[in-house]
Amino acid sequence: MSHETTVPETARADAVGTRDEATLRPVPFRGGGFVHRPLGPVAPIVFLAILALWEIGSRSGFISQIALPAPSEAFGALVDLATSGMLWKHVGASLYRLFVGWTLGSLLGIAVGLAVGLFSLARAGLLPLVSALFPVPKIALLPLFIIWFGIGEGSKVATILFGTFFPTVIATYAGVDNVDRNLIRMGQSFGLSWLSIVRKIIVPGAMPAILSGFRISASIAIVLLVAAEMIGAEFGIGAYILMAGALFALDQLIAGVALLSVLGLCISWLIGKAEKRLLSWRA
Amino acid sequence: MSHETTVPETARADAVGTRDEATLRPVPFRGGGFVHRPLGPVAPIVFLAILALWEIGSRSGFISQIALPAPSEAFGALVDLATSGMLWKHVGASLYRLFVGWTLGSLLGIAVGLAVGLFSLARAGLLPLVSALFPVPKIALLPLFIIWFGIGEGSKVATILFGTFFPTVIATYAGVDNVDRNLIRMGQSFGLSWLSIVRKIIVPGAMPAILSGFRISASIAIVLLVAAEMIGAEFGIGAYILMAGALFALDQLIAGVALLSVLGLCISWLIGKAEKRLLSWRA
Amino acid sequence: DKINVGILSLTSHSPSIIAEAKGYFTEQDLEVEFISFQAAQPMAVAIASGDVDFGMTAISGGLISLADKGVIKIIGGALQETPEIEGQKIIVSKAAHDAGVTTPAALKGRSFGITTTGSSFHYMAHKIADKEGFDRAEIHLKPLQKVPAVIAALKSGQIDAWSIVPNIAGPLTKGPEVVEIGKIADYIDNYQVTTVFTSTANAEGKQELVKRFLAGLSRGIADYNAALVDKSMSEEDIAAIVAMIHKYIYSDQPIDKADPRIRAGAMRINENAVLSLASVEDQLEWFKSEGLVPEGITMDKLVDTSFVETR
Amino acid sequence: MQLVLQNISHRYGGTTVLEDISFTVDDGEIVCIVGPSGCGKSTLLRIAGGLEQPGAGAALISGAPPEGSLNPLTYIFQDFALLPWRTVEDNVSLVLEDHGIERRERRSIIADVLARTNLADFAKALPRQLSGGMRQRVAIARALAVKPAIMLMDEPLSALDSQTRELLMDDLIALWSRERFSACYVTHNLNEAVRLGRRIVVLSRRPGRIREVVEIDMPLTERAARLGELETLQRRVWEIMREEAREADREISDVA
Amino acid sequence: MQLVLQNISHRYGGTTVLEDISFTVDDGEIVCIVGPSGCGKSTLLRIAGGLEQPGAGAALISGAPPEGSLNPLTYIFQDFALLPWRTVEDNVSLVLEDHGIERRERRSIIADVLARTNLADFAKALPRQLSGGMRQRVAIARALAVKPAIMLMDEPLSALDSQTRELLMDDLIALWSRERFSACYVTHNLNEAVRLGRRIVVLSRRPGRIREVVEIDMPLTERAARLGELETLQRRVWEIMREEAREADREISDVA
Ligand SMILES: Nc1ncnc2c1ncn2[C@@H]1O[C@H](COP(=O)(O)OP(=O)(O)OP(=O)(O)O)[C@@H](O)[C@H]1O
Ligand SMILES: Nc1ncnc2c1ncn2[C@@H]1O[C@H](COP(=O)(O)OP(=O)(O)OP(=O)(O)O)[C@@H](O)[C@H]1O
Ligand SMILES: [Mg+2]
Ligand SMILES: [Mg+2]
Repeated sequence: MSHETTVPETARADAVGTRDEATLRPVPFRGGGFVHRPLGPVAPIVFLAILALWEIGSRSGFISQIALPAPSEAFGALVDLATSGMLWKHVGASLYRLFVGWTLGSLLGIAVGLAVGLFSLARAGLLPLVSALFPVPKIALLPLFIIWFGIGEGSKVATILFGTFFPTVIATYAGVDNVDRNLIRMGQSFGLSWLSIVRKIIVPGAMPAILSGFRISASIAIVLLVAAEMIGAEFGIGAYILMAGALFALDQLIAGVALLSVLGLCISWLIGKAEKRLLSWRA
Repeated sequence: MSHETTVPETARADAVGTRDEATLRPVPFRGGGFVHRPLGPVAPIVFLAILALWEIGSRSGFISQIALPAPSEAFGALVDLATSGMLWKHVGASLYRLFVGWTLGSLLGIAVGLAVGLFSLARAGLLPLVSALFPVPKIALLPLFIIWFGIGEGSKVATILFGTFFPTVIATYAGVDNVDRNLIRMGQSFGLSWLSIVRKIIVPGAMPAILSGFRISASIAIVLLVAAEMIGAEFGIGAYILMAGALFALDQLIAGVALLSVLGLCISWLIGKAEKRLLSWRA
Repeated sequence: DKINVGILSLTSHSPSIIAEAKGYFTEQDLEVEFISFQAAQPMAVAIASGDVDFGMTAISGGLISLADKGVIKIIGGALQETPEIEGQKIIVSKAAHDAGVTTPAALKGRSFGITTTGSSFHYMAHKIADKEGFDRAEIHLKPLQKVPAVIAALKSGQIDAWSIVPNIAGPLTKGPEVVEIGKIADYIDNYQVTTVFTSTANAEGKQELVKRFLAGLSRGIADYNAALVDKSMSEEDIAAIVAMIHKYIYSDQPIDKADPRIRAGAMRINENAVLSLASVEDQLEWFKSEGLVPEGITMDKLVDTSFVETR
Repeated sequence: MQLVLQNISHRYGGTTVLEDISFTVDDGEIVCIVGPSGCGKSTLLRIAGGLEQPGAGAALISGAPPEGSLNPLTYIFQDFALLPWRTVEDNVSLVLEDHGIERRERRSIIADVLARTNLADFAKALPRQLSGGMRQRVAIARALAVKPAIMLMDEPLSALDSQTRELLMDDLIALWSRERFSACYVTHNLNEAVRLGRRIVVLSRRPGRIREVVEIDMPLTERAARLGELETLQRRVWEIMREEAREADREISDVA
Repeated sequence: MQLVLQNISHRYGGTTVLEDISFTVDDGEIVCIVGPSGCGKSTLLRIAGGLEQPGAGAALISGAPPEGSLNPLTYIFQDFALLPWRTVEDNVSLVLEDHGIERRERRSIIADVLARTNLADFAKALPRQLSGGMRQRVAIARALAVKPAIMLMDEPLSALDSQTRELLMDDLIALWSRERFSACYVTHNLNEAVRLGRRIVVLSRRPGRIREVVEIDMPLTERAARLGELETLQRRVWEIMREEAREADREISDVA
C-alpha cells in the first residue's frame, strides 16, 4: 500500500506466504504511560516531609518566627484549646451556624433551582438575578447584614445561607437541564403525570449534580465562616482565627486554619458517603 | 396482547382489516412541557420591575433608609464617583491587581495541573496538598500575607493569585483526566512522541475544562478583591466598598457592589468570547 | 532619609501630618510618606515586616505579640487621659439606658462593643468590671471588627455599651439613640491610650533616625495641642492646621463638614512624646492576666525607654 | 385497534422534515419504516405516538383498545430509556404506578412480564449490570406490562452489536408469534425490515416522502428458513435506497 | 510483511481474558476475528499492535515493511478517534508531523489520500460536521497516509448505521481490490466477516480461545454476487457462536 506505484508488484508477491523465521522480531511496544499508577502512601509521606522541613526550618531560625510558627507550636495551640475545653465551644458554635445556614440555603436553593429548571418563566425571571448576585462578595455585604439581621446568630446564619443558596440554585437547575430528555419522553409516552415525571425521573436524575453542588456549597460555607464570625461572635472557629489574627498569635491562627481544613475534609467525606449511598446506581 | 388469555380470539380477528371510520379519533397529545421557550425580554423587565419597586419602597419610606438606600441614590453615588474622576482610579487599581494575580495564578495553576494530570508522582504528592489548601479562607491568612508579601501590591496580588491557583489546578488536572483515552491511544498507535501527544492531544482536549475553570477562578478573583484590598489599599473597588461599609455609606456600598457585578459580567463575557473562538470545534 | 509613617483616619494621628505639612520633618532631613491603614493591627504587622517605619496606635494584643517576637518596640507616648481635658466616655444605647443602665456599675450582665479581642476597648471594659467589683466574664464582649460597626450596633440597640474618645462620643450622645453614663478616667489612672512605636531594627540600628523622627513629631504635637486642645493659636492658624489635617482625615467630606469634626473633642497628646510607663505596665499586666499574650513578655521587651522621657 | 397516519407533514424551523406521509398500521401487523439518516423516521414515530404535534395532517386511531390496555400506544426506544437508578422490576413498576393498580396485582404483572421475557433472574439487577441486549429486553417487558395495542419501536436493535441483535430478533419473532402485537418498527437495517415487516415503508432522504411501500406476504415464522427469497427482497429495497443513503451520508452539517 | 501471534494469553487482575491464541496474518490477507462481547477481541488487537504487553506469548512481525512505510502497524478504531478540534486535513496531517516530512510533501500526501477516499471536498470540514460514515472514511484516509503494512481494524463499522455500513463495506472492498492491504479485522458482525475475511478466527466467550478458523477461498470481488453461498457460511459460523453469544449476553456484571 503506497501513494505512488514505485513498489514493484513482484516484491509484494514474493512476500506472500513465506515466513522468514530469521527476521521474526517482536512488535515494538508503544502503549503505556498516561495512566495513573497508585503509588502507595506518597501523600502522607509528602505531608510528613513538609511538616518536618517546616519544623526544622522554624527551629533553625531559617523560617522567621514572625513569618510562620513551627508546626509543633500550632499543634501545641490546638492541644491548649482542647484541654481548656474551648475547642468544643468554638467547633460547636461554628457547626451550628454551618448546619442551619447550609441547610436553609440548600433547601431554598433546591426549590428555586427546580423552579428555574422546570418553568420557563422562572428561568427567564430568576436566572439573571441569580447570576448577577452569585459573585457578590459576602464580606462586602456584612454592614447590610448587620442592619438586616442584627449582630446575633441571624447575620452569621444569613451570611452562610446566602453563600450556599446561589451555587445550589445553579447546580440544581443545571442538573435538571442535564436529565436525559429521552427519559422524560419515555415517561410521557407511558402517560405518567407531570408530578410523577418530576418526582421519579427529574429529581433522581438531577441528584448527582445536586450532590456535587453540595460539595461546592459546603466548601463555600466553610470559607464564609470567617466572614460570618467577624460580627459579634464570641465563639466559633472563625472568631478564634480572627482573634488569633488580631493578637498576632500565629500558632493559634495556623491551628484555627487547620481546624477549618479538617472540618472541610470531614464534610466532604460525609458528602462522599451520601453520594455512595444515593448514587450507588452509577457505575 | 394481554397478560391473561381472557380476551377472546374472535374479538381480535374482527378488528383486523376493518377500519371503522366512525371511531377514528386523534392520538391524544402527551408530549410538550419540560422544554424552555425563550420568553423575550423577561429578564430586563424583571430587573427593571425590581428596581422600580425598590425605588418606590425607598421613597415611600416602606424600606427604611438605614436598611437599604434607594437605587437612585446608589446610582447617584456612582455618578459622583465617575464625575470626580475617582471611578477610573478605583477600577484601574482593581483591574491591575486582578490581571496580575489572575494571570500568574492561572499560569502556575495550569502548570501544576498538567503535572498532576500527567505524572503519577506529582498526583500522589501534590493533589492532597492542593485539596487541603484549597478551602482555606484567604481572609484568615491576611496577617500572614502582610508579613510575607508586604503591604504594597504584593499581598493584594498574592491573595488573588492564591485564590485562582487552586481552582485552576483542579480544573486542569480534571480536564487532562477527561481527555478521551482513545485519542491518546490513537496518538500512540501512530507512533507520536510523548511531547506531541501532550501538545496536540492532551492540551487541546483539556482546553474546555481549563476555560470553564477560568470562569470559576475569575469569579473567585473578583470575590477576593474585597479581601485583598483590606490591607493598605487606597484605591480599588474593594477598598471603596470597605470604606463605604466602614462609614455605613450604603449608597456607595451598593454602587461598589454593582461595579463588582458589572466587572464580573464583563469578564465572563470575555471568557465566553474566548470559548467561542478556541472551542469553535465543539457542536 | 525616606521613611514611611503609618496613619489611621483618626484625629489623634494629626501630629505627624502637621509636622510633615509644616516642614518639621524636612528640617530633620526626613522625607515622609504616609501609609493609610483601616485598623491598628495591620499597621503593627507592617512595621514588623519593615514596610512601615513608624506608627502610632493603642497598645493591642497584636502589638505586644510582635514585641514578644522581638520585632517591634514602643518608643514614646501619644494620646493620654489627663484630668483637665475631657477623656474617653462610657456610653450606652437608649434602650439599655431605659432599662436602667445609668451608671457603669449596671453594666454587669450587659453587652459591650469592642473591635477585636485584645483591643483597647477590651481593656477598658475589663477595667470597669474590676473597679465595679464584678467578674470580667459578666460583661459580654461583642467583637465587631471595626469602629463604625460598633457605632451602628450601639445606635440600633444591638449592643448595650461602649467606650470611646470624646470626638466620636460627642456627636453620638447628641442624637437620641445614645446616652453617656460615665468616664473612663474614673476607672483607669493616667491611661496612656496610644503610643509611638517602630521596628526593633530601627530602635536598635538606626537610633539617630528615630531621634530625628521624634524631634519632628514633637514639634507637630506641640502645634496640635496648641491649636486644638489648648486653642492658644489664632483662629487663622487653627484653620490652617485643620486644613492640613483634612488632607488625610475626613478627606471624603467637604472641609466645612469636616472642620467641626476635627476640632471636636481633641485629646491631649503628650508633649515630646512622653510615655507613662505605669499605664503601659498596667495594660501589659492585664493582657497577661487574660492570657492574650505570651507569659514571658516583659516591659524591657515591649518598651525602649532610651528615646523619650518617661513617667 | 388501528393506527392511521393521514397526510402528515412536519418542519423544524426552516427545514421540512416530513412531507405528506400516509399509511395505516393494522391490527396484528408489523409495519417497518426504513430510510436514510435524518429523513425524519424518529419524528414520524413521535407524531404517531402523540409526543409531537404534526405541522399538517393527523395521527388517528380507530377501534377500541383491547380491554385492560393501560397505554394503547407504547414506545420502545433505541437507547432503552431505563431509569438507571431503578432495578429491573422497579423500572417495570414505574409505568404501573400512576394507574392506581394495587401493590399485589402490580407485583404479579411484573413477575408475569419478566417471566415472558426470560428476565425473572434479573429482577433485582440494576441496568448498568446488564448487557445491552438484556436492557432492551427489560424495555420490552416494561412495554408489555401496560398491555399496549400498538408498539412504536424506534430502531430498538440498533444500539446492540450484531450478534445480540440476531438473538433479540429471534426473541421478537417468538414474542410476535405468541402475542400477535401490532407495531410500527423504524429501522435503518434492511435485514431487520425484511425479517419482521408485513409491509416496508421506504422513505426518501430529507424531506422524508414515501418512496415505495413493499408488501411481504411470507409468514414471519417461515422467514428464517427462506432467507434466500428475503435476500432478493432486501437487495431490491437497497437498490431503491442506495443513492439516497449515499447522498445523506455525504451531507455536511451546519458549518457554524 | 506478516504479523505472527504466538500463544498469546492475557489477564486483567483476576480475570483471564485471552488464552493461548496463535495465528498469522499473511501479506495481502484480511483475517477477521469474531467472538461474543467481552471475549477479548479488542485486547488481542491492542496486543497485536504493541499497545499492550501480553501476559504470555508474543506478537511478532516478519519481513521488512514496504518501503516508505511510516507506521507499519496502523489502527482504525471503532469510534474513529479523530481530533474534534482539527479539520479533516489537519487530522491526517497529525500523523505525518512527527516524521520530519517537509510541508510540501505533507500536503501532497494529504491531498492524495483524501482523493483516494473521495474526501477531497471535505478537507476543511470539522469532524462534527460529518456523518459517521464520512468520519470513518477520514480515519481510513489518515491510516493510508502513513503507508501501513498491516491495518488493525477494531470493529470499524459497528458505530455506523447499517446503510452506511453497507456503503463503507463497498468502499473497503474497492480499496482492497486496488491496494491489497493486509488487515486484522475485528468484528461482531458475521456478515462483515464473511464478506471481507480470507480467514475467520472464531473466539469463544471469555476467556477467549480459538474455537475454529474458517477459511473462505472465494475472491473478495466475487462475493457480492455469490451472497447465497456466503449466507450458508455465515449461518455455520453463527451456529458455532450462538450459544456462546447468548451466554455472554446473559452475563451480569459486578453487583458492586
Ligand atoms: N427537536 C428538533 N428540533 C430541530 N430539528 C430537529 C429536531 N429533531 C430532529 N430534528 C431534525 O429533523 C431531521 C429528522 O430527524 P429525525 O431524528 O426524525 O431523523 P431520523 O430519520 O430518525 O434519523 P436517524 O436515522 O439518524 O435516527 C434531522 O435533520 C434532525 O436534525
Ligand atoms: N484495561 C482493562 N482493565 C481491566 N479489564 C479490562 C481492561 N480492558 C478490558 N478489560 C476486560 O477484559 C475483557 C475483554 O475486553 P475487550 O474489550 O478486549 O473485549 P471485546 O471482545 O473487544 O469486547 P466487545 O465486543 O464488547 O468490544 C472484558 O471483560 C473487559 O471488561
Ligand atoms: Mg432516529
Ligand atoms: Mg472491543
